[in-house]
Amino acid sequence: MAAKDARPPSRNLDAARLLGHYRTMLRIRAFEEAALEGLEDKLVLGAIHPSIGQEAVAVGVCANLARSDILLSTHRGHGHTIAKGADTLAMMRELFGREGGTCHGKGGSMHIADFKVGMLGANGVVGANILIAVGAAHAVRLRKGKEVVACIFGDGAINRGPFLEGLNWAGVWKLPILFVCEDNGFAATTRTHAMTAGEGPAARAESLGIASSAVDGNDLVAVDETARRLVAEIRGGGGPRFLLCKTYRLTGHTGADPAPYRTKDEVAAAWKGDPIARLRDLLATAGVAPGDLAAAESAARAEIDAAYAEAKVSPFPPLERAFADVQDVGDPRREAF
Amino acid sequence: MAAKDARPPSRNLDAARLLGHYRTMLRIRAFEEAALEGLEDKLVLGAIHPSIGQEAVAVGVCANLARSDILLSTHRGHGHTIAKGADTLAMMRELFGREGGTCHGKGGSMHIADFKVGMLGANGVVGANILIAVGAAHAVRLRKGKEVVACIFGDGAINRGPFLEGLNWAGVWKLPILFVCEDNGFAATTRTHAMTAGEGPAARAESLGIASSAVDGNDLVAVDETARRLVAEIRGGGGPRFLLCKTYRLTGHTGADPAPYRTKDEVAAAWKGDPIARLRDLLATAGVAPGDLAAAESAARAEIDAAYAEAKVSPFPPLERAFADVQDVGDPRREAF
Amino acid sequence: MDKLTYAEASRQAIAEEMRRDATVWAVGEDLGRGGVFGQYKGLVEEFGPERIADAPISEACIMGAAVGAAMMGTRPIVELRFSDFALCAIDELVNQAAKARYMFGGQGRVPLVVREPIGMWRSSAAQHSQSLEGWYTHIPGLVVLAPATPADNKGLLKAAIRCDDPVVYLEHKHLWPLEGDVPDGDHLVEIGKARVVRAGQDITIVSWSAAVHTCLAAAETLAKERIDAEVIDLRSLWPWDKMTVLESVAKTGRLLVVHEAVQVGGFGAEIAATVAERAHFALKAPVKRLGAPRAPISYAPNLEDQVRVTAEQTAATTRKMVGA
Amino acid sequence: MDKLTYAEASRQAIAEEMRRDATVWAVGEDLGRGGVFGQYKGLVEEFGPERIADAPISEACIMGAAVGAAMMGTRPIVELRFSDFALCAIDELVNQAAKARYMFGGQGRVPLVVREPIGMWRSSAAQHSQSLEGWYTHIPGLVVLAPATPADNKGLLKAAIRCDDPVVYLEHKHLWPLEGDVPDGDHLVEIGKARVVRAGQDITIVSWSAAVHTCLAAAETLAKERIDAEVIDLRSLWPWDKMTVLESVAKTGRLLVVHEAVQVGGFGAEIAATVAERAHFALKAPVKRLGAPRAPISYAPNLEDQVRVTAEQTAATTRKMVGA
Ligand SMILES: Cc1ncc(C[n+]2csc(CCOP(=O)(O)OP(=O)(O)O)c2C)c(N)n1
Ligand SMILES: Cc1ncc(C[n+]2csc(CCOP(=O)(O)OP(=O)(O)O)c2C)c(N)n1
Ligand SMILES: [Mg+2]
Ligand SMILES: [Mg+2]
Repeated sequence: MAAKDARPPSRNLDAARLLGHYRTMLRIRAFEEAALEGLEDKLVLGAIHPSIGQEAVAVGVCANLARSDILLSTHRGHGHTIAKGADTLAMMRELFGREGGTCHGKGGSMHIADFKVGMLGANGVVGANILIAVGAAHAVRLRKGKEVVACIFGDGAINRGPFLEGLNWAGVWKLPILFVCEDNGFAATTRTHAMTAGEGPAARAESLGIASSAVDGNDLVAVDETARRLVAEIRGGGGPRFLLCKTYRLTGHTGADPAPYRTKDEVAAAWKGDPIARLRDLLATAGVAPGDLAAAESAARAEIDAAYAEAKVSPFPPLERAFADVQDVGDPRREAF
Repeated sequence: MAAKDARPPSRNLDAARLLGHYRTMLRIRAFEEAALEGLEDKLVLGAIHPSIGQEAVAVGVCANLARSDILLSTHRGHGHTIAKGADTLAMMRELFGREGGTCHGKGGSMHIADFKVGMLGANGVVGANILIAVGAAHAVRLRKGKEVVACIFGDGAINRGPFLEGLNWAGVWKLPILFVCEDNGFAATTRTHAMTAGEGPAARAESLGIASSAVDGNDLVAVDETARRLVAEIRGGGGPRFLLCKTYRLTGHTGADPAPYRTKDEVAAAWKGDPIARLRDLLATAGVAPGDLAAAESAARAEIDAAYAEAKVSPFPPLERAFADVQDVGDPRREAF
Repeated sequence: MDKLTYAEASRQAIAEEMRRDATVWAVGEDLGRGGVFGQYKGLVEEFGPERIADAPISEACIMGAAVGAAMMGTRPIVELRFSDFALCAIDELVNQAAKARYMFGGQGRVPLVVREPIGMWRSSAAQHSQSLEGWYTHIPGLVVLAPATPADNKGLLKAAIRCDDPVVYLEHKHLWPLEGDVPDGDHLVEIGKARVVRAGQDITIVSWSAAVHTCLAAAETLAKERIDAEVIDLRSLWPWDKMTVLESVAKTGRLLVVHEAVQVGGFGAEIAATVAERAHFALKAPVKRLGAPRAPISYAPNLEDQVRVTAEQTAATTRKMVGA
Repeated sequence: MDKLTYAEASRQAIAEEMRRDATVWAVGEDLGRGGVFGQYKGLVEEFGPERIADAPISEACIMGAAVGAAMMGTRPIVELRFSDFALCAIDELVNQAAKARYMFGGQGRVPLVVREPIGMWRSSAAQHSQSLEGWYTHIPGLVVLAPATPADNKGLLKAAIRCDDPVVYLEHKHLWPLEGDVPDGDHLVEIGKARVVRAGQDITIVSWSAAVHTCLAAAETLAKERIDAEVIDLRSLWPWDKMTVLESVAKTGRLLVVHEAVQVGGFGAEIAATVAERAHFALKAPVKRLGAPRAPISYAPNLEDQVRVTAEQTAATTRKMVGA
C-alpha cells in the first residue's frame, strides 16, 4: 500500500474546535440544500455539483489553512470555498448570477472564487486547477513566502495529464503544496475504479516522490488531524504532500442528475456514513450539550435562509460588466471591430 | 525499487542470433554516421537526432517483434525503424527529402514511418507517440488480433501528461503493448533526473499497475532476453508491460549539437560502454570468428554507402506531392479558395 | 419521414453506421450511460461496452488513441463532451490526426469523427459555451461540419463516419431537443454542399449551426416588411460551398454572414473576405459580418445575452444593408 | 542606435525588464543552457536558475503553472520552444489564462507572456513550422504580437512583459539571425500600433512577422515598374491598428494582405473582411489575400516551397490588382 494510513484520531478531542468545524459543515450542507432548492426555483441558472456527504474533507483541510494560504478547487467547490472563509451571501448571489456575487455573477458555481480569502478559483476543466495551484506554490517559492497552497481535486482528475505534470513539477521544485484527492468513487456517471489502473491516487503520488497519507474522508477528526500534520510539514519546508480522502457523493453528479446508475440501497448505506451525523454523534458523546448542537444547526439554517432571501432580491449585474475585465488593451465591443 | 531488475543474461548464448543482432546494430550505426555526414554535406535538410550508443535498445526490442507487430517511435527513431525492418535506402532518401523516401520526402527524419513493416511513425511531439500506440493496441483488442504493439519513448517523455493518460488507458483495457523507456539521461540539453521527481519511469509505470523491468540498455543480450519474455507475456494475454532501458546518448541532442553541457571525460567514459563494442567482445569470446565480425562490419558499411550514393542521385519528389494526401474532401490549393 | 430530435437523429446515425460497418466504434466519458446529453442512449445495450466504450477523463488519450486506432483500420467516433474540453486534446487532433496521412506520404489514413458539442447553453459560462469552428477550418487535413437540423445531423453524421478524413463534427447543445423531419432509410448528406433554407432576392444571409434558426426568424420578420432574404445554411465549413454562396450573392448583391462565435477571427471573416475578393463588382452594399463581441461568455443571463447574436440584430443589420 | 540581431534584441528586452522588475521570471525547457535558439543566452548567469527556470517537458504544466504564478503577482515569461508545441498547452492558455480575470469578475489578473516561435524554417516539416496566430486573435482575453524586426522584437517584448494581460508573443524562427538597428535606452513599442514600413500611393500591402520582408522585397521590384506600394507591418494582431490600415486604403484604394499562415481561416481574412466592410466604396479593386494553401508543410524543400508565400507571388498579385 503506497500511502500510510493516518493513525486513528487521538481521542482527547478539542470539543470547542470540533464544534466550530461542525458549524462549518452545517453551513456547507445548508448552503447546498438551498442551492438545490434554488435550482428547482430557477434561481440557480447553471449546473451545480453538490458536495453533500463530502463536507468533512472541505472543513478538515481548510481548517488548517490560514486566510493568507491559497486554495484551488473544482467544479464541486462550494464546500471548499465556504470552509476557506468565503461569504455565503456573495456565493449565493454568484449562483443566482447577481451583482454582489463573488465574481459579480460572471462565473457562477463552476467558477466561484474569492481572492480575498485566498480562494483562487473553482474550475470547469477537470484537473486544470492542479497546474494553477502548482504555479501559485511556485510563486510562493519565488517570493520566499510562507504561504501553503492547497489543491483539492477528484478521483477522476488523476487520470488526466495535469495530475502527472503538476505533481512532478511540485516534486522537482519541492513546492509548498498540499494535494488533496477527494475520492468520492465517481466521475460523473462513471465509477472511477473502473477507469483507473493500478493502486490509485496515493500510489501515483508516491511514484512521483510525494509522501502520501490516506484517511477516511468522512471522519472529520481524521481529516483535520492529518491535514494539520501535513500542512505543518509543508510549512516547515518539507515540500509537497498528498492526502487521499475516501468519501462518497451522496447526491447525483449535478443537481439535475437522479443518478440511476447506482442502487437506492448503495446510497442509503452511504447515508449511514454521513460525516455530519458522525461528527454530531462524536460531539454528543464528547459531552457537547444537545442545545449547543441544535443551536449550531439553527444558526446555519438561519444564515443560509437569509442569504437565499437576500440573493433572490439582489439585482442582476449592470450590463457594462459584460465588457469589463476582458483585457486592458483592445476593445471587446462589436462596434469597435 | 519499483522495477524488478532482469536476471543477468544466461550465458548459453545463441551466437547465430546475436550475430544477426550485431549486424543490425552495425547497420544502424553506419546509417546514422552517414546521416551525420549527409548533414555536413547539406544532403540531410532538417534536424536529425542520432541514436548512436543506443542501438542495443532498438535491436533488442524489435528483434522480438514480428513484421506484423506494430511499432511507434520518437524523433530519435532511425535505429528503431531499421530494427523493425525498414529499407535503409528508402530511409536515406527520406532524410534527403527525395522521391522514393519512406514518406516520399514529406516527413523527413522526425516523421519517418514504414507502415508495411508495422512502423507507424516517429513523432515530432515528445510523448504523442504513446497515445497513438495505445490506440493501435486498442484496435488490436477490438479486432481480437494477436499483434503486439511496442512503443519506445525517451526519459524526457515521462514528464508529459500523455505518459500517464496512455499507461492508465493501457492498464484499464489490458492492452497488448510493450512500453519501452529509452533512458539516455538527457532531454535535449537537460539532464532528465534534475526534472524528474520520484524514482522515475519504472516506478511510475508500476503505480499505474503495469509490471516493469529494468535492464542495462547497452547490454544487447539483456535487452533481447527481457524483451522476449515481456513480448511473450503480452502475446499470451498478460496485458501491458514496461521495460526501462538505461543507456547513454553518445552524440549531441541533434546532429548540430556539440553538447557543451557535458564534459569530454563523461562522454569518453560513456564510449567505453558502447553497446556495439560490448557485443563484439561478447561474440569474440563466444567464439565467433574475427572474419565473420569483420564481414558484418564491411557489409553494413557497404549497404549504407550504397544507400547514400543512391539517395544522393535520387530526384526530389514531383511537385504534385505537395497537394497529395492532404484529405479526400476539399481542395487544398490556393486557386480553389 | 420521421419526426426526430436533433439528438435522436445523431443516435440513429451512429446505430445505423455501426450496424453497417463493424469497424465503427465510439469512445468517450460516460457513454455507457448514454452520454451527457443522452445522444448515445441505448447504444451500449445494442453494441456492448467494447464498441460503445467508456473512457477515463483523459481527452488527450481519447483523441490520441483514436488516431492510433484509426491508423489500424478501425473507425472511431470520439466524444469530447463539450468543445471546450477538446482544447485538452488539440495536439492529438491538430498535430497528429490532421497531419499523419500527409507526413507519412499517404501510408496511412485517420478516418475518425470527433464530436464536439458547441455553443451557448443558458448560463454555462466561459468554459462550457465556446464555438471554435473557425480554428478547425484553418487546419489542413480536417473536415469541419456543423449541422443545424435533425435531418442534417443524421445525414451529415453518417457521411462523416464514412469519410476517410478526420472530421470535426460540431453539434450545438441548444439544438439537442429540436424536432424536425428526417427522411427515412439510409439518409446521407453530401459533405461540402450548403442548403438554401429560404430563397430570397434582396440579400444573402449565410450561417450555420444554431444561428441558422436565428437568421430564419429574422427573415420571417423581414418578409413582413417586404425584405426578401435568402438564407443559406452552410452545414459544411470545410469544404464549404463557395459556389452556392457566390451564385446567391450574384443574384442578391448583398452578403451578411451570421455566426455565434466571436466575430474577430471567426469563420465569417473567411466567407466575407472570399465574397469581397470574388464578387466585389456584384455587390450593391459592403459585405457584413455579425458575430459575437470579443469577450468571454458570462454566467449571468443578462450578461450572457450581451454576447449573443439575435434575430433582432440580424434583422436590423439587414435593413441597413438593403437601405430600408 | 545599436545593430542587434532579432534574437539578441529579445534577450536584451528580457534582461532589462528582469533588472527593472524583480517579479519577472522566465520558465521553459533548456533555458539554463540559453534556450534552443540561444535567445536566453547568458541570462541564467545573471539572474540565476530561480528566475531563468528550467522545466520538465510538460508544456501544459509550464503554461498552467504560469497562470497560477501570474495570479499570485509574479510576471512569468513562458517559453514554449515551437508554437506547434503550444498545442500541448491550449487548455491552459485559452480556457485558463485568457478567461480567469473575466470569469472571476476581475478579482485576479494573469500578466504573462507566452513566447511561441512560429513559422517555416527550412525542412522543419509539418510539426515544427506552423503559424497559428489567427487562432489567438479569435480568443477574448489574449493579446497577440508578432514582431518583424530586431527593434520591434525588443520594444514589443518589453511592452508585453509590462502588459497586465496574457500576451501571446510570436517570434519567427527564420528571423533570429536578422540584424537591424535598435534604439538605445528603454525602447518600448506601443501595443496596437502598426508600422508603415514603406509609404506608397498605389496599393496597401498589410503583413506581419517574416512576411513583411517578403512584401518589402516585392515592393522594391514593383518600384522599378513604377508601382508604388505602401507596406504596413501590423506587428500587433490584437489589438490591431485598424485606423492606420483604413487610412492607407482610403489613400491607395487597394488592399492586399500577405501572411505565411494558411489562407483559409487566417487572420488575413479578418483584415480583408474589415476593409471590405468599412472601405468598400473607397476600393478601386477587390481586396485580396495571399496566404498559404491549405496543406501541411513538407520536409522536402521543393514541396515546402509550394506552400510558401513569395515576393514573386506578392508582386504578381499586386500587378494584377493595379491593372499593370
Ligand atoms: C477536462 C474535462 N473533461 C470532462 C469534464 C466533464 N466533467 C465535469 S465533472 C466530471 C467528473 C469529475 O470527476 P472527479 O474528478 O472525481 O470529481 P467529482 O465530480 O467526483 O467531484 C466530468 C467528467 C470536464 N469538466 N473537464
Ligand atoms: C511536446 C514537446 N516538447 C518539446 C519538444 C522539443 N524536444 C524535442 S526532443 C526533446 C528531448 C526529448 O527527450 P527524451 O524524451 O528523453 O528523448 P531523447 O531525445 O533523449 O531521445 C525535446 C524537449 C518536443 N519535440 N515536443
Ligand atoms: Mg469523484
Ligand atoms: Mg532522453
